[in-house]
Amino acid sequence: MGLQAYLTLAAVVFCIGLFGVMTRRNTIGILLGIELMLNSVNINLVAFARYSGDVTGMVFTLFTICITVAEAAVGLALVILLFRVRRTVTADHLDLLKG
Amino acid sequence: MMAGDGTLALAALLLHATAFLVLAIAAPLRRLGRPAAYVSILCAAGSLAAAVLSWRAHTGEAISRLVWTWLPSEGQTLATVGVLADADSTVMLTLVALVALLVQVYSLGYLSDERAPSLGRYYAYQSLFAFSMMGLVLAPNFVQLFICWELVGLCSYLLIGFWYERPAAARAALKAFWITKTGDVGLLIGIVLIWRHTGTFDLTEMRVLAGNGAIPLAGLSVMTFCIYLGAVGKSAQFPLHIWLPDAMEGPTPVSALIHAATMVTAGVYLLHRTDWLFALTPDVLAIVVWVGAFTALLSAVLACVQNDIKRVLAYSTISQLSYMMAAIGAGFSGAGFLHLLTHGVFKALLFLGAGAIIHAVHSNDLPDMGRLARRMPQTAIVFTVGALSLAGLPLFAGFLSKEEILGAVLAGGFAAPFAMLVLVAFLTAFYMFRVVFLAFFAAPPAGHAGAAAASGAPHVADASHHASHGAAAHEPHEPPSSMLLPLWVLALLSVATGVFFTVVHPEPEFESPAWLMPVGVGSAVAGILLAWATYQRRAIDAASLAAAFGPIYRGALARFWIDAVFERAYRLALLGFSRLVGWIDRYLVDGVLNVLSAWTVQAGDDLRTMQTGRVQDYVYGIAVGLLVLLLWVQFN
Amino acid sequence: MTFETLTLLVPELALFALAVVVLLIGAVRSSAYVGRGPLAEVSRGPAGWTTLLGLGATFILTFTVREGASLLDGAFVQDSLALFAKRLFLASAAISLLGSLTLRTGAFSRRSAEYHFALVASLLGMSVVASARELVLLFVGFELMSIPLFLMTGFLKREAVVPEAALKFFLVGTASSAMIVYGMSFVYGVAGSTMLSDIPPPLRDGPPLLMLGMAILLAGLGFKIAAFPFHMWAPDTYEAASPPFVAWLSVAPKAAGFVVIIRLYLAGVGTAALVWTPVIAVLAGMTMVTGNLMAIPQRNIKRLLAYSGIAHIGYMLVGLAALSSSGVAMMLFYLVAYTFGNMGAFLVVQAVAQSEQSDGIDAYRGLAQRSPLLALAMLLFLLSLGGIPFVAGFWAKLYVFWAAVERGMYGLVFLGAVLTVVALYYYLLVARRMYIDAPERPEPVQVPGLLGVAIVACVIGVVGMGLYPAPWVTLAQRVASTLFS
Amino acid sequence: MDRLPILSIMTWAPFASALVIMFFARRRPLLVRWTSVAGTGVSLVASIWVYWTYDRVRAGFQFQEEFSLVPSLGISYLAAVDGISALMALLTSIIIFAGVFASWTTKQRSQEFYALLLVLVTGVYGVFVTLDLFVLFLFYEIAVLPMYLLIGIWGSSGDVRPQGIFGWAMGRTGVGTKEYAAMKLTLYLLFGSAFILVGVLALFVATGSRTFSFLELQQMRFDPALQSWVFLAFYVGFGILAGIWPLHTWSPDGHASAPTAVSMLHAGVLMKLGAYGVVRVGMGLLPDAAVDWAWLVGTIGCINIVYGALSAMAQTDLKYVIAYSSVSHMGVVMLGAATLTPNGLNGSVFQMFAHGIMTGLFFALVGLVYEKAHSREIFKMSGFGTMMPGIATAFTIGGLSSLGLPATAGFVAEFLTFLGAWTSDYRWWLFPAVIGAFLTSVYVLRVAGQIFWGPKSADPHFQDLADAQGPEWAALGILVFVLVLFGVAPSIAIGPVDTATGPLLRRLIGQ
Repeated sequence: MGLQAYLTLAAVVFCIGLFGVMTRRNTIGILLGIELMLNSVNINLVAFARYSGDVTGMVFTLFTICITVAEAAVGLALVILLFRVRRTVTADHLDLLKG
Repeated sequence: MMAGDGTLALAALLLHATAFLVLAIAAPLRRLGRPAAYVSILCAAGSLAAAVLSWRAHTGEAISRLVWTWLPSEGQTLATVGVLADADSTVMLTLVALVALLVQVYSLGYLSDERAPSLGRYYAYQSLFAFSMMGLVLAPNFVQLFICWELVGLCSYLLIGFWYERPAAARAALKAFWITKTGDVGLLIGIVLIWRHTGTFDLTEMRVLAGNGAIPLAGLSVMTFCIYLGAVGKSAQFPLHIWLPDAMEGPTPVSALIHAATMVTAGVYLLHRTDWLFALTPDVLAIVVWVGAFTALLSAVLACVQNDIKRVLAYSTISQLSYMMAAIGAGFSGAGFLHLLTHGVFKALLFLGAGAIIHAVHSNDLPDMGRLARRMPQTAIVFTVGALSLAGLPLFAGFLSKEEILGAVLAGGFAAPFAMLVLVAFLTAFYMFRVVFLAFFAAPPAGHAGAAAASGAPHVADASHHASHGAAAHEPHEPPSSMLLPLWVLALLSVATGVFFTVVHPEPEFESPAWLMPVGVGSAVAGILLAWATYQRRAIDAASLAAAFGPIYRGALARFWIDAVFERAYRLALLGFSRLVGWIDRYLVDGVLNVLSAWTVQAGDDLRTMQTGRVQDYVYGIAVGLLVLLLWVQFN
Repeated sequence: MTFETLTLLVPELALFALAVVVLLIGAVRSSAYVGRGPLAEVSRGPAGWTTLLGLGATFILTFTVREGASLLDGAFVQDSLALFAKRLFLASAAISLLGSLTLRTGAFSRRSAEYHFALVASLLGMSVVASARELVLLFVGFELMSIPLFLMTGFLKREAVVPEAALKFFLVGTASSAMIVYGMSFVYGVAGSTMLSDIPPPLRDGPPLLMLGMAILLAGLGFKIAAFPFHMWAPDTYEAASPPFVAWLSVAPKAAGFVVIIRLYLAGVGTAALVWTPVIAVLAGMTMVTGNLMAIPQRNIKRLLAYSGIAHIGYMLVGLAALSSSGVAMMLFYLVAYTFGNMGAFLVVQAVAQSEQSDGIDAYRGLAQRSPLLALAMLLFLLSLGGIPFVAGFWAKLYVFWAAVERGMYGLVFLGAVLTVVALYYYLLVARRMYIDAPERPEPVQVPGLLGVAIVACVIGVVGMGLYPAPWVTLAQRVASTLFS
Repeated sequence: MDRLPILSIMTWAPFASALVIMFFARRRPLLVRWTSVAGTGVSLVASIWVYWTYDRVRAGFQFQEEFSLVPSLGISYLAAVDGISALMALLTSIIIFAGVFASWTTKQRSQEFYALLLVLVTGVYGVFVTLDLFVLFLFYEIAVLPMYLLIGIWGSSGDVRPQGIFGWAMGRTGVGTKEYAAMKLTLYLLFGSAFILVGVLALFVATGSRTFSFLELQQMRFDPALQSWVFLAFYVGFGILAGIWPLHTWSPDGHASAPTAVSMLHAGVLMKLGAYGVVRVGMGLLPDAAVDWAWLVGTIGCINIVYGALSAMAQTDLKYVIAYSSVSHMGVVMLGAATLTPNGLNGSVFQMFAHGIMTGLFFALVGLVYEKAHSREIFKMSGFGTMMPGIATAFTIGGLSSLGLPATAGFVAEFLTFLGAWTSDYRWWLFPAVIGAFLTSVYVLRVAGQIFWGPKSADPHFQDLADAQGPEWAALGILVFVLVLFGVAPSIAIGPVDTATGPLLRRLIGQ
């Protein structure tokens, strides 16, 4: 029962994240959604590790957290860059490139 | 001992081929004109000599056959070429060689004003024609026969359209080719069918098979009918006779050679050559008789209303060819063949005589002529000889052969066709002597000064051609000796043949009743008398005579609308249908292709709208992809 | 860590060292040396030249590695596939560098160290990915590969579209990274281990959770290789970034993605792999169709090449869908052929863009009369991409189809073959501009020397493979056979 | 190899001269032309030599050359000719040799033109002499692709307007322009090659991925189901190039837009390549399917004959008439092959040759007329015969051959096909075939009559037009000579062809 619950929680968080990515109009909001998705992974990994008694999952989680941070940094940098050039951070305005 | 008749016949054939090749390849020589003509005439003379020798060398029923493989198949021989010299082919060969030579000589004078390159071209065509015609005559099998059959058709096309700058000539050439080609479709099918039926193309082998009764009769009628179709086209039988009058757009010597003496008789010759085959299918032969008799009558009627001297002769040719056909259909092809030979001589004479008149008056139209006998007595004499021969009076060439045909048709048991043919005999004499009287003896009608140099619209072939040089000296005169000589030769031959046959009456293949000859001669004489009364004495008014036959007269003036029907069929059915197919191809078949490609391009354009440029839609895409993948995992 | 371990890691270590050096050059070279002549050329881009030399050295060093060795209990292998992929990464990076070294546009000369550092870092990530047989390593490698790519895309930041492209690439890329790692978490959970070698045993029963994880992973990997419907980032990114970079971007990360797909779904899995055949086949078909169709209406050559590149991924997936040794081999061959053809095309785009200031197809009008050799090179690349005999692409397509026919996938092969015709349509439209249309200006297009060298290298590759494919085929077959033995 | 690799010399000589032209003849137009003459001349001599010395008694494949290309896949360069391919190679040589002369006056970018043309012809030779299916496919593509540039650069646009219910689509695709024609032709033919590729791969895999060699494949008897669909793939694939209905529409547009030498080569030789493919690869390797599908091949052939002829009759553009006549004549080729009889097959192969020569002649003439009068509108031209008697004569001879007049090559071909049709299982095929020949006589002579015969046109554009000159005579002379020679003495061609069709048929129906 236990693992199932964690997995479900993770799935819900993942879906919320994905939903956020798809619906937030602000790029920062989208970034937050992605963070949620990544965090759901952490829940999964830790839960699996806990129930199988294997530490690898925990280690994996640490790596994921680090990388998430790096990604957030790059993401925010790009958002700032975008704001400087285009004076907007609204995702819908990013449609110069299409077709 | 001299060479065999086959070799001689081959020599006759190849001499013309040589002349053609020399003229075709040696373009500078051809462009010189007269020298080219001399080469051709020289070869023609040699050819005549060889042909005569071959004819004389031939004895009895012997058959001399020389063949070479032409088409191999599966390592065997499929078709051969060569010569088949027998009694009929050698005598026909002689006729062809003779008329060809005479016409070539005659043309020297007749076409003396032609530009040199053009003259060279003319003689090249003439040589090619003579070669092809001889090849046809000597053909040992159906393949060579068909080859030469088509080649003479080609020469006919080329020579009718010789003055191709004139629209009428160009049109007539096409018409002739297409109409005869229609018949040739039948002939070709017939040949293919009979090959499959008997396993051979070879006439000799096939004849042996036929003699042994080894040819199955089932379906044979279709085959012989198809072969007969070829003859219908070539020998101008109804309804494919319409090309021959138009073919008169060619130079008159051409008409004499191709459209009177030789090529048009190829159909008759073909049926005569294969009479043993047709004998197996009496139903087809009956068709031959009926069509022949009908065509003879039809064209004789048409001949009566023509004003163009060459057209009169053209319709008379059709009529005479139909005579021969009728005899063959009646089962006595010998009679038809005999008429073919005599007709060849006197019809060539008539055409060449007509050419002399046209040469003199620069018009083809009878009203432009009149009292020409005074100015050109020699022409008048020979032309009258020809007319008498055609009318079939005793002591002239056509007499015996015509009697034989009438007898043959009667003996074959075809009473109605016989009656029609007798009527034709009457009409023949009438229209021929209408020409003779109008041209040579009667006074020209008011308003026509005798010669047509001043006539407003010279619309007919030779006339307009000669008008260019005739304007200065419009006084009619005797033609030069190069033209007179052939005329006299032919006239003498006509008489000689006539006398010969009157004296040495050959044994007919059938019994004719005693009243036959009087009826035949009588109808001819009646015709002559009627013509004399109408056109010379003017005792009977021509207009009221025409009025007496109201509908027929009007129909004849419109050629019984047959040409119009063909014209419509060509324009509306063929061209119209082709335009429909062309439209379908362009806008439907190709249209579908264009639609497919346009759709492809459109699909690309439509798919582009998927690429909105909004990043969240891209994530959407990924999400949907993911969802589909998950569903697949779920349900797999 | 023994010395032997280090020798196995030589390429990665070299790349790491190179990255450090380049970073140092960037830090030191704050006062720009301004001058003329060849010295100035070198001094203006010491980072670039250093990187180029370093890549060359690394490429040579890859041959010192003992093939087939493994480290860390098999978590990191230097098998022939890994080495093959690494050489491909390095060679394509070098060709791309040749093209970008001559770029004069602002940022490239001022901040070249940053650019080249990012490039080397990404290469390092790819190298790790190519060798990783462990999930954590794989994920870290992926991120090391991807994050610099986002930065490099946004490198020419002053143009309005560049940050947009970079951000799009980033957002979609990160989202799919999240998917990858989410999928990995399930795989780990079911297999109980992060080692790839531990996946096949449970796979035989096909537990739903594992299949779920693998499917999510596949979606993430689909993004890396830009397969439909995960491809949408590609055209936008390609359009905005500089052509030499795009040339590399269109090749190397995708190769890395394919390596991972092969390792995860095929190698050592046995017949259980066949489960994925329909998925990959459908993916291949859809990718070919959309890529080719969407390329048709493009008026920008970079977008056109982007969509055509997507289509090519579809063709490679056809080879993969065969899920056989020969299929993999043919896909690898295709990858090499595609590398030469696609990179060459982008380098020509670079040359024309530099001269004409335009990426439009119309800029190619009359190129054959202005610069016949450049036009010929472009024609060869396009024909190779189109799959015409005597240039590499033909064999590539043929082999891929052959592999698929062996599996009896006639439908897919037929679809691919027909779509080749569609592809030729838009390639020929470019050829038409170059050869049929009249030039607007008579003067030839200026091609910088190094760029010319790069183009010639690609021409040699395309024509060489086209005329004599046998060694490449042998190589690809050898690489593939080691996976399936 | 102890003797000269004559087939390779024949195949690669044009390619070598193309290289010479590309690298050494920049801005030297005369050198370009004479190099082309030399290259194609070598091929011509080689093909005549091959044809002449071909051992008819021994028959089979001769002059064999072989070396391995990709051993792991069983691909090798395997060149050899039998009676059929020797004749086809001869045809190619004649057409290209004449074509070089016919396009002598090309002014714009002649260096590239000749180079591409020669590359193209190498592909054609390659297809005819190679016996390795894979290499055959390679050459096939080479023979198709240069066409795009050749038509696109040197072609001329037609006068077709988008109309009809599919007008919108035609407007989108750009109907009527040379670029459209070039693209249509190239893509259509490559579309066909996609079918061929799939078929070839299927056969290859069926051998256990061992060999592409025709000789080895011939020894195998494939599974009937496989045969059936592979034959269809080959029929469609090669058939597109042979112009089978309804996949023929690339031909009129393409041929009408192409420059003279390209039309000559394409209609004269490349379409034969399609028919050759059906006969050699389709019927040669898949005997059971060939028998099963004969009804389809023959029936479509009949449609081609009549439909092509009627379409040709409806055209007003001279080049379109000739192009549609090709569609019609290729129907005879396909019909002959479908009869599965010795005569039909001989006729089919002979028609490939005859039609190649005659259509080459036609396109050469149309090119000349266009060059001098700058018009292709049939019903605007009239009476050119007086100004250009040579061209007029040659056109008439070509036309006569086209309508199957005896003493030209066209007759022999059609006659044999008719014989074959009547002895085949579907006798009624004879009638469309004969009617097609008749229709041909209508439209060909109508066109010839309109343009060349009849009164001289009063149009000021059409005065003082020159006849053919210098090198153009060479082109016309060669073609007319061959046309008549093979018509008068068909056994020159039928002899070797017969040695090849016999064994083929025995495989098909003999047992």
